[in-house]
Amino acid sequence: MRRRSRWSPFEILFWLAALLPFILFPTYLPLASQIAIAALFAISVDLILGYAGIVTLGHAMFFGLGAYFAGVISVRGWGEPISGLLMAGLFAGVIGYIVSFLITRVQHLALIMVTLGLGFLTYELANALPWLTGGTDGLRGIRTWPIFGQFKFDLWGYTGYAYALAVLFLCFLLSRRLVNSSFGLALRGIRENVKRMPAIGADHKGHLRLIYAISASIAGLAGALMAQTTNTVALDSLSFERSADVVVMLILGGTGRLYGAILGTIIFLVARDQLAGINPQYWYFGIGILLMVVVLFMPKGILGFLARIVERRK
Amino acid sequence: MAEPDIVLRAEALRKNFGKLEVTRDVALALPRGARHALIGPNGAGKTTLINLLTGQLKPDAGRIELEGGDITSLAPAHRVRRGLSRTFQINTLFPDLTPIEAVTLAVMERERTAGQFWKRLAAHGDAIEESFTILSQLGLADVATRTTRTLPYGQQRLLEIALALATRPRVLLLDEPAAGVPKDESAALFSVISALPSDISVLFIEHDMDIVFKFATRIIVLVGGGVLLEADPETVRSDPRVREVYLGHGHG
Amino acid sequence: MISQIVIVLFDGFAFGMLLFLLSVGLSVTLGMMNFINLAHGAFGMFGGYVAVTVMRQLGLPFLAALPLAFIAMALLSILIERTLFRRLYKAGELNQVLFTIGVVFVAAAAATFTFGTVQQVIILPDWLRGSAEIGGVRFGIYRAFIILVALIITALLVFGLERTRLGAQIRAAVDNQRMAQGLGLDVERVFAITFALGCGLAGLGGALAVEIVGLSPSFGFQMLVYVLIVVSVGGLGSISGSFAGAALLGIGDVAGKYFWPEIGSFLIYLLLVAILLVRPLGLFGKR
Amino acid sequence: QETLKIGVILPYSGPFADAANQLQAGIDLYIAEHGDEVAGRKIELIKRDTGGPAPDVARRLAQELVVRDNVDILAGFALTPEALGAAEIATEAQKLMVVMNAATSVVTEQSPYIVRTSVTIPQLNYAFGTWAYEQGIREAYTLVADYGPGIDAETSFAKGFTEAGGTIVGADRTPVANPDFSAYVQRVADADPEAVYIFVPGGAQPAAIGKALVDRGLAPPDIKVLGQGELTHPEALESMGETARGIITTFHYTLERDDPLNKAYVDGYTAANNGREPDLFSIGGYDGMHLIYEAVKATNGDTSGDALVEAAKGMAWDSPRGPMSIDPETRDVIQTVYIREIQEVDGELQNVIVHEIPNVKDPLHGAAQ
Amino acid sequence: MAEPLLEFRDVRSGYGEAVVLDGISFALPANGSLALLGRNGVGKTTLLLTAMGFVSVARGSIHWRGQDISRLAPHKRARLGLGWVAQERDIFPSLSVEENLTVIARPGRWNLTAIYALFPRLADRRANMGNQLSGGEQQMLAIARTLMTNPSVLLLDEPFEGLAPIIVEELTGAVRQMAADEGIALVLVEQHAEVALRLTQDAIILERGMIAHRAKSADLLRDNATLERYLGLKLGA
Ligand SMILES: Nc1ncnc2c1ncn2[C@@H]1O[C@H](COP(=O)(O)OP(=O)(O)OP(=O)(O)O)[C@@H](O)[C@H]1O
Ligand SMILES: Nc1ncnc2c1ncn2[C@@H]1O[C@H](COP(=O)(O)OP(=O)(O)OP(=O)(O)O)[C@@H](O)[C@H]1O
Ligand SMILES: [Mg+2]
Ligand SMILES: [Mg+2]
Repeated sequence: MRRRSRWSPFEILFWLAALLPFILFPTYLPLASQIAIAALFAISVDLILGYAGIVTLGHAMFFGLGAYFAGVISVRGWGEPISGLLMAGLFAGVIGYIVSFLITRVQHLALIMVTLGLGFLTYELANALPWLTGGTDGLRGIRTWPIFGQFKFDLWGYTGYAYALAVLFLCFLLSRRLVNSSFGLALRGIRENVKRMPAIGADHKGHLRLIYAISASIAGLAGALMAQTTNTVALDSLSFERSADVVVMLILGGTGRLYGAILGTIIFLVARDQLAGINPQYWYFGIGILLMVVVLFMPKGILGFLARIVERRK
Repeated sequence: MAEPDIVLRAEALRKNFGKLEVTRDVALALPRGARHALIGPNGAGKTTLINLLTGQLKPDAGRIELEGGDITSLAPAHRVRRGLSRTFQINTLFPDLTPIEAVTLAVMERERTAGQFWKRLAAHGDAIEESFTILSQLGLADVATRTTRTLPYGQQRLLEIALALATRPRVLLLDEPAAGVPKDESAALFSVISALPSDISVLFIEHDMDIVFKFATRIIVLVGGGVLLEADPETVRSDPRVREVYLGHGHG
Repeated sequence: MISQIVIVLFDGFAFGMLLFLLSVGLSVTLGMMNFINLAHGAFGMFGGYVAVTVMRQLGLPFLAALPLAFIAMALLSILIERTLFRRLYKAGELNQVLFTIGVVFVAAAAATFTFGTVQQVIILPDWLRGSAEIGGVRFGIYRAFIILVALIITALLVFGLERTRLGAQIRAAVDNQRMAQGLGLDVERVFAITFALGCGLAGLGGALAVEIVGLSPSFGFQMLVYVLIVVSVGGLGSISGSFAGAALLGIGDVAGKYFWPEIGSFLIYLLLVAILLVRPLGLFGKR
Repeated sequence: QETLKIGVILPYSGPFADAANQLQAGIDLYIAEHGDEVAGRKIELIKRDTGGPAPDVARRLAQELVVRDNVDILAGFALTPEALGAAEIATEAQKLMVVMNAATSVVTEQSPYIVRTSVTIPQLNYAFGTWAYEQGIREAYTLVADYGPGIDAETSFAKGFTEAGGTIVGADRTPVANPDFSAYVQRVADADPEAVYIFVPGGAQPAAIGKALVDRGLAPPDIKVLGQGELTHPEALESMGETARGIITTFHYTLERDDPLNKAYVDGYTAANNGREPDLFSIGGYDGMHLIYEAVKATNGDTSGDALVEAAKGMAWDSPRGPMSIDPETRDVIQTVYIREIQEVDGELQNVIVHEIPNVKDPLHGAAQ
Repeated sequence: MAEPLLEFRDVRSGYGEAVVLDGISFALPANGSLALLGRNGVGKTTLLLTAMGFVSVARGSIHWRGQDISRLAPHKRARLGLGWVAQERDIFPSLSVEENLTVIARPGRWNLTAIYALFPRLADRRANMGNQLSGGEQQMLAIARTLMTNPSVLLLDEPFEGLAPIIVEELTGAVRQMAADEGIALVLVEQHAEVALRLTQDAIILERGMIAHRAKSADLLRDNATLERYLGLKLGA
């Protein structure tokens, strides 16, 4: 039990490598920050899907709520990024907590479909309130102030990536601690056998509500990051496609491992960027093949596959 | 007659599945420190009765009391916290957790520390200690860090009991704890059960009469959803009705 | 007022039946086989393309194109099931999700490559066009046709799957493949047949839907959500559930839009969430 | 000699792939016809896919095109949110940004470097509303898709119509992804208006709503059916068949418009695209390229954003769609609005121009200030 | 001599690399009956799984009425007449009791009427879903379901687990009668050696995947020393 929480050399290497884009590929910084944001979103889904077994097809709901919250306060005159970010995360978390009362009532397909339905309802709600959200055209006039009043968001994306990476790292630390805590163990218990939980006196619904709210909050942070680093928010931030994509990235990397969420995001978005660069029209053919190959040959996701190789070497 | 110290009491419990009356007007009183057996034909409603007592099922009528308090409409988890624990007829474990993890989880749920997401698991040293003690007590210390799904069946049955013990029960309901365990091992398992602290009351279901007669101090016979007889082993063994519907002619 | 209610009910039922036809195949593969086939819409899409192509290129009549769409997709699915999908039955649901989404991507690319991105059009025979007036109410003829087809399919399936041994055998094979084999059931064959049936129905549904919802390479994605809604509301493993669920959703949606057009776009999702919160297993669900 | 790099940002995949393809085909046709060299510089297109309405992706792509690929010009932009997302980059990088489709009024206001060569929805519908009143229509019901463009269409048509003196007797909005119109059409039938105005996105919906109307007996001549041009695009016409007869639409481009320039364009386009005919997206891309070519010629190869925008302001030319120009103040397109009616010509139903309103500006730009 | 019904010839089998059974040979005549005894984990279940084809034969061969079936798919073996009752019962939860019985039934002496006469409890519960049965009822259903395929040989893996003593009594009676009346052959895996030996003619004791002892059941029943050595049991205690 102790083993799990120690930092391995791989992890340290990984986070150092995350700094490389600053020096080696500065022209890829915008992509890198988009990946960091998506990875944060994927981590939020991993917390509920990978660790608590809540499959969701509607998590963009919280991503979008966070994004709109940060965007709207900026449009209304408060463009300070860090406080905006925190408020957006809090907002998404509160909504997440409220929604969790519905979520914990259902399981399996019904659960997936309720998350999907709530996601669509939120999307339609945003569409129905153009005075607040800008409707289909998206929110106009977001201006994010420099971070600490010092660092302007620049065209190259230095500030954007640094900001996104810092938030990702902090949330990762929090999530890592969470999954290695007693609460993380309780979540694994729920995933392994919900039916047994009440019989050991566990308030598993309470656990589920808590993790759902935390996850929603992190998703909201990711959304707010997107709003702040790109100054754009539109309905797509709430869309079913975004909900589905994040699940795809997560499974691709491997669920139930935080690095799986990050790795899956990197592979998916880089593959997509490269394939689309080669052929903007048919890139998803390549993505489709990638997904199929991963399932056939790496049933535990790419990270699970790598972990097995490392284990064999030992 | 002086009323013994009753820990768990059920009155006029009733449960129907559609037209089928699975539990009819069952009354039950389990004294402190009891080692009672619950026997009866297949489908008599034994598992159902345990499900009612522990809250997995809601009774259609009747009342359940634990240590004098009404728990009839309490959720299962709350009953467990009040000291009413059970094991399952078919293993209901956490296949990918290790025994030490599973038992620690149960301990922390009891201590209400399982929700502390900011604290490292390793920092809950007391809970880990305690669960290791429980596992040792059941002879599971050696396999404490193996994945549950790879354990032999008999040890999984023991883990069922370990999980129940981790909740610090005052009443323990065991549903065929030795099912699927080879004969020589099942006797060992029951020795462990009967050696539990004397303030824990135990009610177990079992079809192996050698074991029942050896370990039970009192036997409740359930037939067709109702209590046919509650008596000491000798009386039950020689009761013609029990022979007729349950024992057959093999056990004389 | 009466005539308005009649027509709203009729239109809603017809819309529901369209949803039913699109999703009934999935309630076979997902509901009965427990196989999460998100590529269901992709089979529907190719079914649509088959119908469009045989009518355009070969000049076959609509009524001949429908069974051809069914057969073509059934055959295609047997090929795919034998080579790919069969490896996934035990792979866990998330892997099924990922794999079949991969299939959707590949299918969409293949369709774009072969047929282009343009909207495809089906030219219905004259006798299916327009509307007929009965008692002062005008009923769309194609809508009536959809209802008819849906009723026939439901009858065939309920009779063929829920009332016969085949249906029980499918469920047995899904519940416990090893035990079913041990009793003498040719599980592979049962699965192949079921899969072919599900995908054939997807193809048929796709072909029938072109006239109303159109057809382009993104059909597979667009239909997925509706199809999942119907299956979950109906309840897994129940054809009659899907039928009832689809009818309820269709009527609810159309009636809702008619009486409260302001919340038109929320309706189907509100219904979905409300029904599932009250009946998590769906209307007729057993599992 | 340096190449002239144009970064094209479009949703090449996803639900709007067809629009992107048609727009791209327009671009390609122009280059094919006019050579890939202008003012001594070789044209290089760098295409980037957004995959759907995805403003953050569009913005990132624009950013990358600027910093990594060093493009001189940003172009494409089929969808309004994507154009809005990238606008800031055009401003910061000081690059000309040619919007070849996105049709919300505000787009050009987002950056002084944006020029639009397509159309705006108010441009088409405000004038249309006025015209409808002039035709003697006094009462209309509006039925539009419930999203930005639909709402723009509803407001501007209603504005033109009511300002002229007409009355809107009912207004419904249909969900954007709406497979079934029966409920809404029944509401229109209940109201029994003189005319119904319809705006739905292209694709499958025009035919669906057209047929739903006819099923309820809501067809010309009993009721006037008005709409924006997408309603009667070629595939929709084919699917609706006879039932389309008499539908009146407003548009900036008409395939069948009898004009030598247009004829050459249509022939060239169909030849290059397997018989597929050009549509509104194609013409936006085609004219967008025209603007780029002419601007670069005018600046003699200077590709700084300021120089190109200056050159674009006030530019006027004859397009296959008809005469058009760029408003020097708003950098938006000024063009002829055509009112067309579905009529039978040589045994085939097609859009026949019944009225032309020349030099129409977007009516909202003034209002916003 | 007539062809044996089921014959193992020097069979080796196991899971992946792990060899669980080795050098297993026996022949079961057309109306013979065989008790398979041995401690936990010696490979009794594996032997039945090998007979059914769920565990593949690494060496040696399996014959059915003289025909080599070592490579035959499990469902084909079942159709030849092997009737297997799994240790874990494996009821189909989403089928009703009656569907469980009829889903893969084959015609013969055992039909619903006969089954319901043998297990009246199942008749009462016929409309219940498989997972709504009590543990013992599931065990009855598992046996009944296999009988419905009218097999020529029954392979029973600890069939009496979780059954009330009186049911065990009835069931053993029924099994004995089947053997006598219909000549159904029997392979019985059982923890309770006494019960098993009383029901069968021949017995095999497995140890570490090999056959450690063969005897007539009646003789073994009296051979306390052997039983105690291999099974750790004292009968009649
Ligand atoms: N969910 C249910 N729906 C309908 N009937 C049920 C349900 N659960 C149990 N039953 C029926 O109730 C009766 C009692 O079942 P229960 O499991 O309590 O029996 P039991 O006494 O534990 O038997 P066993 O000794 O075989 O385990 C059985 O006949 C069973 O079929
Ligand atoms: N799926 C499997 N993979 C690997 N090893 C297995 C598997 N199943 C069983 N084994 C191993 O094979 C050996 C024989 O197991 P088997 O189940 O045949 O024993 P058994 O005699 O039936 O025991 P029991 O009396 O407990 O039922 C055991 O050591 C077991 O660990
Ligand atoms: Mg029981
Ligand atoms: Mg065994």
